[in-house]
Amino acid sequence: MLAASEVLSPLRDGWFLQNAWLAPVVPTIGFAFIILFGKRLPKKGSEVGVISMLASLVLASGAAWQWIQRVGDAGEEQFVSPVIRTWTWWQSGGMEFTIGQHIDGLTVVVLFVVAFISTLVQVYSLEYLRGDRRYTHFFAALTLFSAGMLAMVIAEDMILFLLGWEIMGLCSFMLIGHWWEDGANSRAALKAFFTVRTGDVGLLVGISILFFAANEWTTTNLGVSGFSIRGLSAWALSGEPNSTVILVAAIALFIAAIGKSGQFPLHTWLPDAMAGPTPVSSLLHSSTMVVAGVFLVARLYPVFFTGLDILGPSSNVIMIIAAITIVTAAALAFVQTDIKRVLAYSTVSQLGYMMLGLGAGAWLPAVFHIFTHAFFKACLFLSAGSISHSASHHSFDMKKDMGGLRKHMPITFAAWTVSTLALCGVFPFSGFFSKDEIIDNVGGNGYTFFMVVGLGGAFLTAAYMTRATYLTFFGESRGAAAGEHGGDEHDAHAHDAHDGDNATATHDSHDTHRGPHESGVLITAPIAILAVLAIFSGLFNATPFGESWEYMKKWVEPRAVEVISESHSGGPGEAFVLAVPNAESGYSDSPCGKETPKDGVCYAPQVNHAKFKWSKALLSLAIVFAGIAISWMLSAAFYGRRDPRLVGLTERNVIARTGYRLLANKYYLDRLYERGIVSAIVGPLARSAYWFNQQVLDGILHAVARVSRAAAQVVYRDIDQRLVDGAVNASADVTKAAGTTVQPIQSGRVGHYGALLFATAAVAALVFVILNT
Amino acid sequence: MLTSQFLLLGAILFCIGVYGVIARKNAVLVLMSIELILNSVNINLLAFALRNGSADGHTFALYIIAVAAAEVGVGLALVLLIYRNRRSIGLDELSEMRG
Amino acid sequence: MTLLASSAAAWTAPVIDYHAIAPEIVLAVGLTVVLLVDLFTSERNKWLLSALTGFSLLGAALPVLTLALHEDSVRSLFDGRYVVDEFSLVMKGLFLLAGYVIVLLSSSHVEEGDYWRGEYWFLLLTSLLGMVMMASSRDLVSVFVALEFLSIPAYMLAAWRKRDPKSNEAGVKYFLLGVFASAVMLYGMSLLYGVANSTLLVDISKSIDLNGDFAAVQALAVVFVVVGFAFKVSAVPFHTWAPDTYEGAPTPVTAFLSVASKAAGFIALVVLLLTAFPEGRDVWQPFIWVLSALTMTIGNVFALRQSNLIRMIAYSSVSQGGFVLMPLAVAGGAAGEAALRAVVVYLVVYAATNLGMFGVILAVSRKTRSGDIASMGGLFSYAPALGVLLTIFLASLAGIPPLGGWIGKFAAFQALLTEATPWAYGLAVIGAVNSVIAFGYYGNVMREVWMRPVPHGDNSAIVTPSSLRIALGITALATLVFGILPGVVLHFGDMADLVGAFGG
Amino acid sequence: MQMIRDYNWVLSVGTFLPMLGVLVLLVTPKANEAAIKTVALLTSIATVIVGVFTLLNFNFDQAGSMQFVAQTDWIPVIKSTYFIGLDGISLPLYLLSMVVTLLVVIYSLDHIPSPGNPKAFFVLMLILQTGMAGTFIAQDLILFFVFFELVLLPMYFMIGVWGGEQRQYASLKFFLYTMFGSALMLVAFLAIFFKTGAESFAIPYLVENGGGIAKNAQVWIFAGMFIGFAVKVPMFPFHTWLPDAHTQAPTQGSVILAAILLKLGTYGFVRIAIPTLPDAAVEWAPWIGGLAVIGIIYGAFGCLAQTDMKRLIAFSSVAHMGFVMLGISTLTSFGVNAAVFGMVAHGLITGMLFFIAGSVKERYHTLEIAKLGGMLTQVPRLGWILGLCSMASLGLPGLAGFWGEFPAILSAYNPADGLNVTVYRTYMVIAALGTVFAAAYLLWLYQRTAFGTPKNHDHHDLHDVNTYEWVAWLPLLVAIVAFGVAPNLLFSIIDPAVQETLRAFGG
Repeated sequence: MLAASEVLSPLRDGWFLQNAWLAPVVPTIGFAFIILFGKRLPKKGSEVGVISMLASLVLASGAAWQWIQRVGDAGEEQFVSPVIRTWTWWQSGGMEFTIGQHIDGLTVVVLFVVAFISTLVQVYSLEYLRGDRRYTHFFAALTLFSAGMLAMVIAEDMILFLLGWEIMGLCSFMLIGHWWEDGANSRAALKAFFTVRTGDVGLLVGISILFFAANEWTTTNLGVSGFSIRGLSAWALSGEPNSTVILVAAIALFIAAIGKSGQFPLHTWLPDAMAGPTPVSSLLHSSTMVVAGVFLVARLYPVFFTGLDILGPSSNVIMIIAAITIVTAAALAFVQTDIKRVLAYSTVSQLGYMMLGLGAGAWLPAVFHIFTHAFFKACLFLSAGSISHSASHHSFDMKKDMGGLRKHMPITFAAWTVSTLALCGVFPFSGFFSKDEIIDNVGGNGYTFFMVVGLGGAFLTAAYMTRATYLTFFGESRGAAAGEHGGDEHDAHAHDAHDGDNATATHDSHDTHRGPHESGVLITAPIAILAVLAIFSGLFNATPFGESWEYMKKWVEPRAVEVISESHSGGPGEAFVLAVPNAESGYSDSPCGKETPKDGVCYAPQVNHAKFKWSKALLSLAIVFAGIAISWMLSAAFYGRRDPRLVGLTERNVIARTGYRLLANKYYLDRLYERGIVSAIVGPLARSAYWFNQQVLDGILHAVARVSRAAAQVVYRDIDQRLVDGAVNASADVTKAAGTTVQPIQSGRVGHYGALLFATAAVAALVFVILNT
Repeated sequence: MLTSQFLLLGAILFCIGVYGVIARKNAVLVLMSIELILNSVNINLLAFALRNGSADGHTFALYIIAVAAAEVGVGLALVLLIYRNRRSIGLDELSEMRG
Repeated sequence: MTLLASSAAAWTAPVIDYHAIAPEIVLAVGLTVVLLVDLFTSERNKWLLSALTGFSLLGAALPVLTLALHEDSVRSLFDGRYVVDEFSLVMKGLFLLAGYVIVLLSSSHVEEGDYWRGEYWFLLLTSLLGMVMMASSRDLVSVFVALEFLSIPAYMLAAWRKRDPKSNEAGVKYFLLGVFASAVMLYGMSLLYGVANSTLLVDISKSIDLNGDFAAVQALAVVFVVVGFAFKVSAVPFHTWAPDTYEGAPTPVTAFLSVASKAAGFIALVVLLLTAFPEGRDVWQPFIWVLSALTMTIGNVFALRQSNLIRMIAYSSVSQGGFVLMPLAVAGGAAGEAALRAVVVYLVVYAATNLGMFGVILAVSRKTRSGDIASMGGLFSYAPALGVLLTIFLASLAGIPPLGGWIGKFAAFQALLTEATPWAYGLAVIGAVNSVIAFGYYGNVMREVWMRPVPHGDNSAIVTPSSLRIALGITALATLVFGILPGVVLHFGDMADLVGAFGG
Repeated sequence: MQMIRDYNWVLSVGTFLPMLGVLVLLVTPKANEAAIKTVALLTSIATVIVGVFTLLNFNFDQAGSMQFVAQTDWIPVIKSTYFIGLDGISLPLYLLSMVVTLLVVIYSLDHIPSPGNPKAFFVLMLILQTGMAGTFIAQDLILFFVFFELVLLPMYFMIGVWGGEQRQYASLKFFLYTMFGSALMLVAFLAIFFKTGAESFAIPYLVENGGGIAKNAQVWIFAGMFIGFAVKVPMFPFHTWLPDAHTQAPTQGSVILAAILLKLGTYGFVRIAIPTLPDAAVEWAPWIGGLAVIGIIYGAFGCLAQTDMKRLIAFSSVAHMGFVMLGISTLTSFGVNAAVFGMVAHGLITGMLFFIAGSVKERYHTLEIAKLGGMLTQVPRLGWILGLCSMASLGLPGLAGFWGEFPAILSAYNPADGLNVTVYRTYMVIAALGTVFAAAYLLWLYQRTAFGTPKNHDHHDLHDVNTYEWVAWLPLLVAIVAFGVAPNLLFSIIDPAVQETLRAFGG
């Protein structure tokens, strides 16, 4: 029971909250500016990019700060209403649809992360891509990407969300294909865009379904359209929606999330996307863009909550997909020799963790994992870039061109190590607080099987990261890292990275001749910053240290209280006003998500939080350490000492061989997965699932492309040209032929003419005489 | 009155004429057949005129006779013309233009 | 005997309204003058003849105008056997103007070829006089006389190039079939007279009702009469003479036949159907329906195969005839007036367009001396004006707005659909499809004009005599005006109400 | 429907001004090309100025009602009047036709296709302009028909004279196809005229009384109109003239064809067929929708199978007009709004793509995709513009294409009352899949033409976008972005008019 006085506390909203919508607008302008004048600027437009990103960073931080204050004003159980501003965007059928901002905890977190990492990556790129032929275009695209992502994050309605979403896809296309002279890159770009786009069908359909299902309810009860995110959230929890409709919508949306966040089975594009420049990989394909799918689920959480019956007794599709993703991706990471591909697969499996959390009702830990993961994964990628930039002649092959680099590049090494530990989830690095929290809550919500999967994933993660670390930094230097002049690959890549003007030519030659060394400050600085965050960002929600440390929970998690809404209509520039929450609705026993709200609406479902226990934490830590240890020994033995007992083991020992093959070849892995799990659980479906795997993982795009191209050929050549068009031309020929057939009429002989004349007359006469008598 | 017999005669003449027009290959014969038809018409007209007791039939017949004369004039002229040009009045040679 | 005596006793000289027949008188005088002048002028001055012909035509047009402007518009002579009403006046106007244009078209042609000029002009005038009379005839006899009056000179004109076997052939075919057809028609007329006991169309309409003992005879009579005129308007399958004659005859004569004499045939047909057998429509409506469908289709199908330009035009004019027949397939009942209007409108527009096209062909053939469609190749490139004009006329014939032709087709469709019967819609669809097929050959000529190279690549310009230019100017102007302000031509159709038709 | 009669001379002037230019051109000597180009340019500029004037005086608060209405006798005998007016649906298309013509004229200033003869070329173009503009303002069926047909001949000659190798076949095919449609359309017009009591051809009148016709008759009459308009759109079974016409036509021809002419058909559906025959529309809608989605997938497949850039773009038109027709077939104001927006967007984007194709042809002397490549290295600006347009064409949010595509798909989720919801939801999913195919063929085109290394090695007439092209293209590019970012620029105008039009279906 609460006294009204506590509840009534008014909420502050400062300038930054009111104008957070500027965060995407600034980079957009920056983008236009770069495109138009970039080439003429002294720094080829890069400065514009960095400045605009700094500006958005300031806006984002300001917004975050003021949000924290806003939350501070609110009472314990008061729903902290998001800061909403809307403007009319388009109208149709008499309805007006708005564009605007929707600022709440989730928004500010992701807003900050995106702005922050974008800034760092752009700084990093200043050095990394110096002298690249399309330097300007690169920064333009990078800036546009940030604009798109920020727009998606602050979106108040699904249309704007979709807009940001698609723009990110476009930029990912442009950036992966940045060095498009190489066919492989442009193919990878195409594949990425196309795969994601396939998922987007789900987004289109989902939005459509939700709009028409919810629009009436939202307009009557909240005065907002069926695109509005808060409208949809409230509707989803209102007990109104027809369970089938919302289920279909949720699944449709989740398909989009699968495509964007590289979940199984649409994850194949992500590793290929590593063809792009490293900054791109670190920004788009690890820390921010690929999180969009997760963000979508977190954003419209109530829809998924109701639609998929999260926290229900049975496991839902999100968890299943996520679990599969975690395991398969982690396993695939073992057999990569390209350091970036290792990280790519690790990203996929980490995204799997986030999805798992969301699916299991662990909303906050998942969002928190977005936060921490962004830092350490970006850091890892940038380190990888730094290595290739300064140590391995732009090669990313751990086996051929790396090894023993810890001596040459201490900063990079340090950063890499802490990030790795964070990723593995070692206490007290950030990853521990988020990832362990997820696993903990999954268990806490009663999904024991998935908790086990999570722990297994943790083990694998630790193992493959250790392997990668060993290969890169320990053992003796190999190939380029040993100062040898890399062969064709180097040239090829030099051709890519450093093309054209002389400045780069000299720059290039000078660092090749110097052998492995630490990178310049523009590269190391961002890495260092990220590394620091990789260590400490975990403390933002350090559950182990007690309630008082759970800032994220306080600031970000929307409070699942029932709210009586008076006027939700946020006209131009007018903030979004909420009335007193009814005193009855306690926090702990909120009806939201469980039952229909009696006299109000809910914007967030009530979720549980597992009680933190050191016992559980220690267990997972133990697993992690086990992974590290085993992997270390194996790697050391296998790659380091070339231990005869291990080297060539795969040739001698059947088990090892099969084991190795299983991993070395993803199809085997799938077969293992199929035989081991699927046939055990869903026997009848096994064959179809196997077929599915074969088809899908065999490069879904290529298959689809091949099929549709073939179909297209048939449709075009046979149906269109032969059938449809043929019919048209045929009609003409028929007409001509008719002429030939009746030609005899015109024999040119008077006798015939006369005969014809009279015959017709006679026949006609006869007919009509008969008819008329 | 014997109207019906006259009409019958007319009809027969008409049929003969038509047959002539269709069957004959000789321009002059065709002309004559046409004359037959015209005369069958005249017979009809006169028969009707007498039966109905009105003068219109007679008048009409006179007109037809006059016009027929003119037609024959023109027709024979044309026949002469083709005879000059091609030494024959067979109609079947007259099929340069066809199709 | 007594009968004749009594009628002789009753005979009184009829009062003749000279104003009413002034056009005919002017023409008659004109043609005598031409004949005399021809006798007494030397070769050098023969050009006078064309001038005279032209003037007598315009002169005849004057009284038509005065009559039209005069308030009591209906004048009936010889107790209803010869009627001057708006319909006849419009048609007379059409004939006289068309005749004038033809004079313009042919003058240079006739001057240059070694023709018997005097006779040419004389026969032309005679034939036109026959047509003018046809417009007013309301009696079997006068219809018959007018018909022969316009046909016989036409036969001779067709055979005009005496030395040219083609021309002879044309003449003979036209003549024999023409005479045969009119003979058949006469037989029908005789039966009509027998049934109705009168040659006056209005009287006939009273007794033709397709029932009673003589229903069969009536049907037979109606069919035969219709056949006679179907021949004149070259409706399939009575069209067979048209292509051969058109191809063989001198081009100006072809123009004359395809426009004027066809129009005459149509008005005679309309007059007979609407004033003589309104009650016989159960016979002639289906008959016309079939004829119309056949005419459009067969005409098009044949036209598509032609390589000779004139022959193609012959067939095109055949299929055009089908469109004119279209409204008549429903005329008779309520649709009668609309049908009449449609026919008049179509004839007016068609006359303008077709004459114009012949004008261009005459002009071009002065250079190419060939009748092949291919001879039009690249016309646009060396004679853009002629090319554009030809395009305009062809497009108008194809019925593409905003050129005259479309309003003709439109009126036809409209009249047809006033009777919303399945038959009407069926014919309408057939007509629609045919209007598309028609573009097949019109477009083919356009393609020659615009997109094909000049044959033998001689780009020498074409000298167009002034008379021809004037003719082209008039026709082109008419085509455009009719198309853009269809009100003008539709007005003619509207005022052309036919005395004796529609029970009036 | 309410009529506003202020400035009732504006539309006539704007429509017939080009004919004045034609007259001037006719008397200009053929040899004096400079003068000819000047006249054409001035005429089209003047036309656009009138258009702007129209825009400025357009009463946006009453976009739903006819404005600048002028009505005078034309053919009293058949009760057809010269009746013109402009509402929110017509306005964008009317202006689009003017602007596109101007841009095409500008482009032609240094791109007269062989065999030259600018005089005839510009004359035809200006006649086209009159026809197109007139069609969008005509409020009388007969007037509409006249303008609708007026477009045929000029386009026929434009393709046939200035076109590619197959031009004569293509032009004749185009003509016969369209004429076939319009002939039956005319019959349908007459039928509705008589069925509504032979009172008037005025569209508002027919909208009032068309509903009274017996349903069976309506369905038949609609069939006539359907063929007439569907050929022009073109919809799936009637589309085969389009690829040939587009591929063979000169650049200017393709642009005008894509930007305006195709819209005549869809406009006819929105303005005439559906409002005048509501019951028949409900009967026909599912079939139209079905053909539309077939068209979407089918056009996409057609594109994937192409080896020729221009032909690919042509086929993409089939797919895009499929989206438009899908929107129309829902009979909801939501869908029709999308459709009208889609018309404008497709006009801008595809028009632009054809411009690019023309310029590529001019530089590379081929449009074989296999022979192109590395445009971004050789002619980077052209390459980027192609990129932008491809993105717009595949319906990227923030660019104009999206607003024609997404709402159309959206609207298919719940069509007007009386339409089978399940069927339409199936359509929706298929159409959504169509967007993926669109992405596939456009990106695939882009990857193979713009990316990679150059395949041709004679660089002598490779030059990047020149001034004329910039001037001609910028407005289109700007419009593509502007309408993409601020769709309400169009929607706010279209929406009231569409609702007015669809009153028979309860909005």
